[in-house]
Amino acid sequence: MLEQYFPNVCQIAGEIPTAIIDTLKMIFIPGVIAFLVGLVLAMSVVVSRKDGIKPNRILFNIVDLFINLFRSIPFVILIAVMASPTRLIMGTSIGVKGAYPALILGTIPFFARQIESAFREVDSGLIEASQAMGLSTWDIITRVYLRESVPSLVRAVTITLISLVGLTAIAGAIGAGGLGDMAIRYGYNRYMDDVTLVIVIIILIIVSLIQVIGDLIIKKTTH
Amino acid sequence: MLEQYFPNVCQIAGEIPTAIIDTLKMIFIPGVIAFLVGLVLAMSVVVSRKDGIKPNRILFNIVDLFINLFRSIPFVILIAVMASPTRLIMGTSIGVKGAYPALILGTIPFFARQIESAFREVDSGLIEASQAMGLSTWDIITRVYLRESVPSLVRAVTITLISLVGLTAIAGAIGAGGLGDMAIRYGYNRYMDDVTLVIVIIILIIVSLIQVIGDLIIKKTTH
Amino acid sequence: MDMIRLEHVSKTFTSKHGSVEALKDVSLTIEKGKIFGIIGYSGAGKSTLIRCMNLLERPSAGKVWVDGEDLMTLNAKQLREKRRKMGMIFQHFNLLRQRNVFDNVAFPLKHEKLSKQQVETKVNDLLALVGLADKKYAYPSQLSGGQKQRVAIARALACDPSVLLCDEATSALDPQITHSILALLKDINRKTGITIVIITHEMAVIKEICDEVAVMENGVIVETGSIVDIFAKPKEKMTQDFVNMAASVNRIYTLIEEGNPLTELKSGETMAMLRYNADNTSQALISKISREYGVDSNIIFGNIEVLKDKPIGSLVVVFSGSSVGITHAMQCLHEKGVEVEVIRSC
Amino acid sequence: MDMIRLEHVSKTFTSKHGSVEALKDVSLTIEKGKIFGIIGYSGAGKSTLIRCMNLLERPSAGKVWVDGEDLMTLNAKQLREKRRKMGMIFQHFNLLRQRNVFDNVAFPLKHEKLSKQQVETKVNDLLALVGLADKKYAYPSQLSGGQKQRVAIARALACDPSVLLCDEATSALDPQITHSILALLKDINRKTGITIVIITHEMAVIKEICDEVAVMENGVIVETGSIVDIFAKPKEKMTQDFVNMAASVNRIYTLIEEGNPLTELKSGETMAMLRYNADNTSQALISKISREYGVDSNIIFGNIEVLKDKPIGSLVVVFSGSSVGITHAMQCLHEKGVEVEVIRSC
Amino acid sequence: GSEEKDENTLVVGATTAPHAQILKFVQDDLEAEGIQLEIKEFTDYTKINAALDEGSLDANYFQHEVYLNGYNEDAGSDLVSVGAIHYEPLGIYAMDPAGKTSISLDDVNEGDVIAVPNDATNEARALLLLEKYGIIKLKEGVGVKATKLDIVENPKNVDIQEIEASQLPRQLESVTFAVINGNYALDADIIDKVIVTEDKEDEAAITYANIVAVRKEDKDNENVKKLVEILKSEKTQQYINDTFNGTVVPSK
Ligand SMILES: Nc1ncnc2c1ncn2[C@@H]1O[C@H](COP(=O)(O)OP(=O)(O)OP(=O)(O)O)[C@@H](O)[C@H]1O
Ligand SMILES: Nc1ncnc2c1ncn2[C@@H]1O[C@H](COP(=O)(O)OP(=O)(O)OP(=O)(O)O)[C@@H](O)[C@H]1O
Ligand SMILES: [Mg+2]
Ligand SMILES: [Mg+2]
Repeated sequence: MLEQYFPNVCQIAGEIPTAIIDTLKMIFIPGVIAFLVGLVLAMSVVVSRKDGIKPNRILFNIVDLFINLFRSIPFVILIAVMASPTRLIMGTSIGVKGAYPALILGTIPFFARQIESAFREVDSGLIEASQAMGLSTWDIITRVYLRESVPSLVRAVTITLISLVGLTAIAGAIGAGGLGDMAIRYGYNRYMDDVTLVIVIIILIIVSLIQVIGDLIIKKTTH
Repeated sequence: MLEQYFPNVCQIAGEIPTAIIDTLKMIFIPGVIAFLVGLVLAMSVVVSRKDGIKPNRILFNIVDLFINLFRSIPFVILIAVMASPTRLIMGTSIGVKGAYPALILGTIPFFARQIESAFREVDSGLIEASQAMGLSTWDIITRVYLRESVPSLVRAVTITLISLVGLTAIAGAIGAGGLGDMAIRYGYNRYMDDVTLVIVIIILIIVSLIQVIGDLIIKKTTH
Repeated sequence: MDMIRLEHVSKTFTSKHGSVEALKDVSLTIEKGKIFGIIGYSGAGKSTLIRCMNLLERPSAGKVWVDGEDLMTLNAKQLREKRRKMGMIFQHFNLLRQRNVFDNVAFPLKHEKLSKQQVETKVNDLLALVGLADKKYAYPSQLSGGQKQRVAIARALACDPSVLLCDEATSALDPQITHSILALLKDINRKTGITIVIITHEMAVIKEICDEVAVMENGVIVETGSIVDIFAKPKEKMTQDFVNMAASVNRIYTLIEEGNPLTELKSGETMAMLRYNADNTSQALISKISREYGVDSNIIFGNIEVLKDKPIGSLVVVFSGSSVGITHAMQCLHEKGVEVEVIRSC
Repeated sequence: MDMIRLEHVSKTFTSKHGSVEALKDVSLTIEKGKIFGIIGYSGAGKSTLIRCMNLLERPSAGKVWVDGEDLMTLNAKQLREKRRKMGMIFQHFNLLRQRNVFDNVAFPLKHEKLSKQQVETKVNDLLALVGLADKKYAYPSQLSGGQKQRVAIARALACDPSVLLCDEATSALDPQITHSILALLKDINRKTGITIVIITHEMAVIKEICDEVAVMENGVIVETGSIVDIFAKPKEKMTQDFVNMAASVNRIYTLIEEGNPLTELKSGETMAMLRYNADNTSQALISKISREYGVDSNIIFGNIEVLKDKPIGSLVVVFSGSSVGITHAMQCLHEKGVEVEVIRSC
Repeated sequence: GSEEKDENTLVVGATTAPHAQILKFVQDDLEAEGIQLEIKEFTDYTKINAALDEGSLDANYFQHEVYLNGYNEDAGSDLVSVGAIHYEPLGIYAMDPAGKTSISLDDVNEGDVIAVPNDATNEARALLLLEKYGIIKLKEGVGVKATKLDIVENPKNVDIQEIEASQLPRQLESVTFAVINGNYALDADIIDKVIVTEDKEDEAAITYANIVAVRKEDKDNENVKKLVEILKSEKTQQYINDTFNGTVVPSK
């Protein structure tokens, strides 16, 4: 029956496990790095903005511009532009390894904006109280902004990781493999609709898992 | 001088105005539609969730699944899958017109999640007060959730419109034109780096404009 | 007629660290047109109790009757209509941040089918009542705590409710505003027969406005009664503590402890606390013992207030005179129904 | 020595609908070790004033000296260190929502270089002090309003500050907790010489704990003085109103208006308000006029409290006796320094 | 559909290089014949046939017959070729070709990475080219449907990496060899890095010749005929040879 309804899937089934692993690698490794960098950027923006705890027009404008700049470059172009630096850093500019830098750079600005939103949700009274307690900027960042926004941060991570799934598909252009690439190569380029279906279902499962885990953590960390 | 540093730009300069208009069309028309649909979806999720004002497990799960489903499909695949329905609705599946349905469908889930986040920022005490005043679910949605989250909604719109810029580049695959597509066709495929540069700058200006206008509205609407 | 009746209401909150029984089998009746106070220590369950009255908190068990209807049996629409006639003022204001003062007050008027002009007039009147006419276009973030609370009060009154639930409505207000708001509530109560439930920890508020009081402790109503009963003859230990604390006569003990010169007695003097309650007919007792037993009474601490139409309260006096005279004087006071407690004598 | 000195401090808020002058050229000196109260109507600028004391609000003009240092000239680091020694309690708690009670109180202790054990002990002690030992692991969302405020108080005390700024720290508390917290503050004040600034609208708080009081109105300090001065001899109309309102003796006028039976006089009776202030030596005046002029004094309203070491307050009494006797009695009282105001006579 | 358009307007879909470029070259000549040529450029050729089939285009010029047949089969459409214009030889490129003009198993080291296009036809073509030079061996008779999975022999264990055709020139540095479409190589200016290309006389040149395709009913459309005629003219052929430097070659 499987062969009847999913003829092509059977043919390429062997590639699926690797594709899943590649996809997960491309979601989580760039995800973690982009999160850290995004965190730093978001912090800089929140802290240095006009009503922030340490207003700094120059820093704010630079970081804000950087975020917008990289957010506005289409990802395909980013991959191309990144080819040489990627080769320098990673030793290769193709495959999963070659996709990391572009994925990271493509995710950072989005992550930064999401995290910024999360930080803005922190009650301003709390920041004020912390200032009254004589906390340093660094302390306010780590002990108030970061700690208090944990549930929102988790939400930001969930949303961003899911967006990364979409980017990994584009990274298929440089042989990064992964599920999205398989869907494009087989399902789309070769009209194997059954492959598209199966792969979309697998992606959906991954996305739902990320969402469910995220929601669980949010629930656990919201008080 | 212009010819010296931007030889290719001069050659294709005539296409730029159309590309800008196409890009703007592809940002704002799908943006508005996706916003409206996203609003409805986000509402359904917020209202029907377990701690919402009208818990409804079934509705919540369906909408939540729908959002995740469409969020997890890589946009390139979405374009392909949407070809036949697009032809049915729009009369064509190529060009700017043909790109709308996929752009809309690709943006809705993202928008919905962003709007959902905005709604969650509304103080629960306020919702409670509204319930105590005997407001109907509909009233709470329109007069409290919507009104109170205006600044956050504007932020959600800004973020989403900027993400749409990235999608329009991919929509170039179906001849939708626009700036991203030009950057790929000339700058990237034909190695005209000056074109890439100029187009990225134009995109950056558009993105920054969206951001600045968004921030301005946020400032105006935050009390 | 009963306006609000709670029958065996319980409410348990469950969290990771065990559960909290915020209300334990509480029954309560509040008559129409009454101003009903709820007092009790922090965490006693007062807020939870008042929130059960409009089902903002659904009781874990028990029934809630309002104006003859069992709220738990109402459908959503009926409950909404019911709630529209039950104003509520929250401990934390809960104002709409994106609307200005005027719009906040006008907010619940949408379903009242008023013309724009009527809404305008009504809101302006309410703002004048709470003394905020000049802050009409300010946004909540630009208001002081007390100003926010006054907006909340105006909003709660906007729909001419038949029940008003106030959760520490005046906590953030200064005495003058508190007084004028209480006067306002009392006035509305008298004119419209509105039933008012007030949570407060300010005894002054209770004394000034309430007809009846319930005293809560640990999720249980330990005592209910008219304010005269509660203040003059508190039965439960907790109520006594509460009343004394509020009356601040207990401060005498602190003063003694602190060695305040005022509490130092000369030889032959006796310091005593005299408690007047509603049953003593108002009499010039101090004048009487002065003449009859030659005893001088120096009032060093006093708190006598009029509850309903009786002066109630306590005086701390230092008696001086012959030791026999003092004994007889105290005897006499006791016979007249004044509770006499000797604090110290020298 | 001065602990806090404000010199010509002004603060203007500008918004779309014009600007608000929240403070207008305010100068103020608070001595070390004093407990200083600030009272005034809602919106008077009290919160703004106290927020200027640790530069949470930077004055538009003027200087702020704390412990001999001009805060406006300090750099960020110095200001932080200064603030660490200035506890603050907010009107709206401002607790960390994602931390439990224990961690909230331990929060400011990070820079104190204490061992984990010491932090544990310190926080437990503080929680015991504010009566929240059993809520150690609860999160703010699980606490009642009063409980939250107590956590905020414990947190403000954690760093052993030399100045404590309290913005309506006890507004959300019941009298017992209020009393115990005030006793605690007073105790700490006595032991450590901490300077405390308290904003409140509860006169009872001022009376119980403050040494000096500033009265604010419309961004201006209209009167400052020791509490005895303020309560016994209020100079400004506004202060008088405030004090009277708080003392609730003014209620007699309301009662009269309402026609309370208690205010009905028999023929020959006179109702008068007697105001005791600090200058009257404590005397058994009522006993005296009883014996000397045969005048009976029935106390129907009374509010006498000990401020510092003087009984201060008012009594509303109904005199009965011969008309000559009453006149003489009032004369006598007046001579003894008691202000006598005839309310009505029959 | 085309019916509402001007009789004399011909809407032709094409990928940018070289098709759109060639079309632009003939635009004036067509105009002289009274035909308005409207060129719709696509970056991604996977949508162009669909666009033609649904009537958004009158003709397209971007593909070879194999691809067209594959599309007709998969999509159930009925598009036909009205003439082969040129072919673009695939070539094996290396960063340092060292003047090589041929490649054999000897030039390949154990585990070398060879990049091939990741779309169906180009990948098959690339694999066939590699097979021709003995680097791999494919399953008997898979022909133009070959995929990586059809490799039956891989003596040097080369690592075949599938990469988007347009990305290949940029990634050449990261691989040992890459099989690249001539037009992309031309754009990237790496013609000098070529080792071998598909042979002019090769069957591939015929099989993979780029054609003008139309809907079956337009097969005898006069305008279409004129277009093909001009595309195949001496003048155009000369232009192609002059412009594309051997990466685009006019068909016979
Ligand atoms: N959502 C909740 N989850 C868990 N416990 C709660 C919740 N709400 C209230 N409680 C607990 O229920 C008890 C009663 O709370 P409630 O707010 O009714 O007290 P209260 O009498 O209003 O006190 P206060 O005078 O301080 O406002 C408290 O011990 C509180 O910790
Ligand atoms: N951020 C602000 N923007 C504009 N106006 C403000 C702001 N903060 C305070 N005000 C205004 O300044 C005045 C003083 O406010 P403040 O909060 O100091 O009053 P307060 O004496 O503390 O009153 P309350 O007893 O009600 O807390 C008020 O009229 C208020 O509306
Ligand atoms: Mg409460
Ligand atoms: Mg204030």
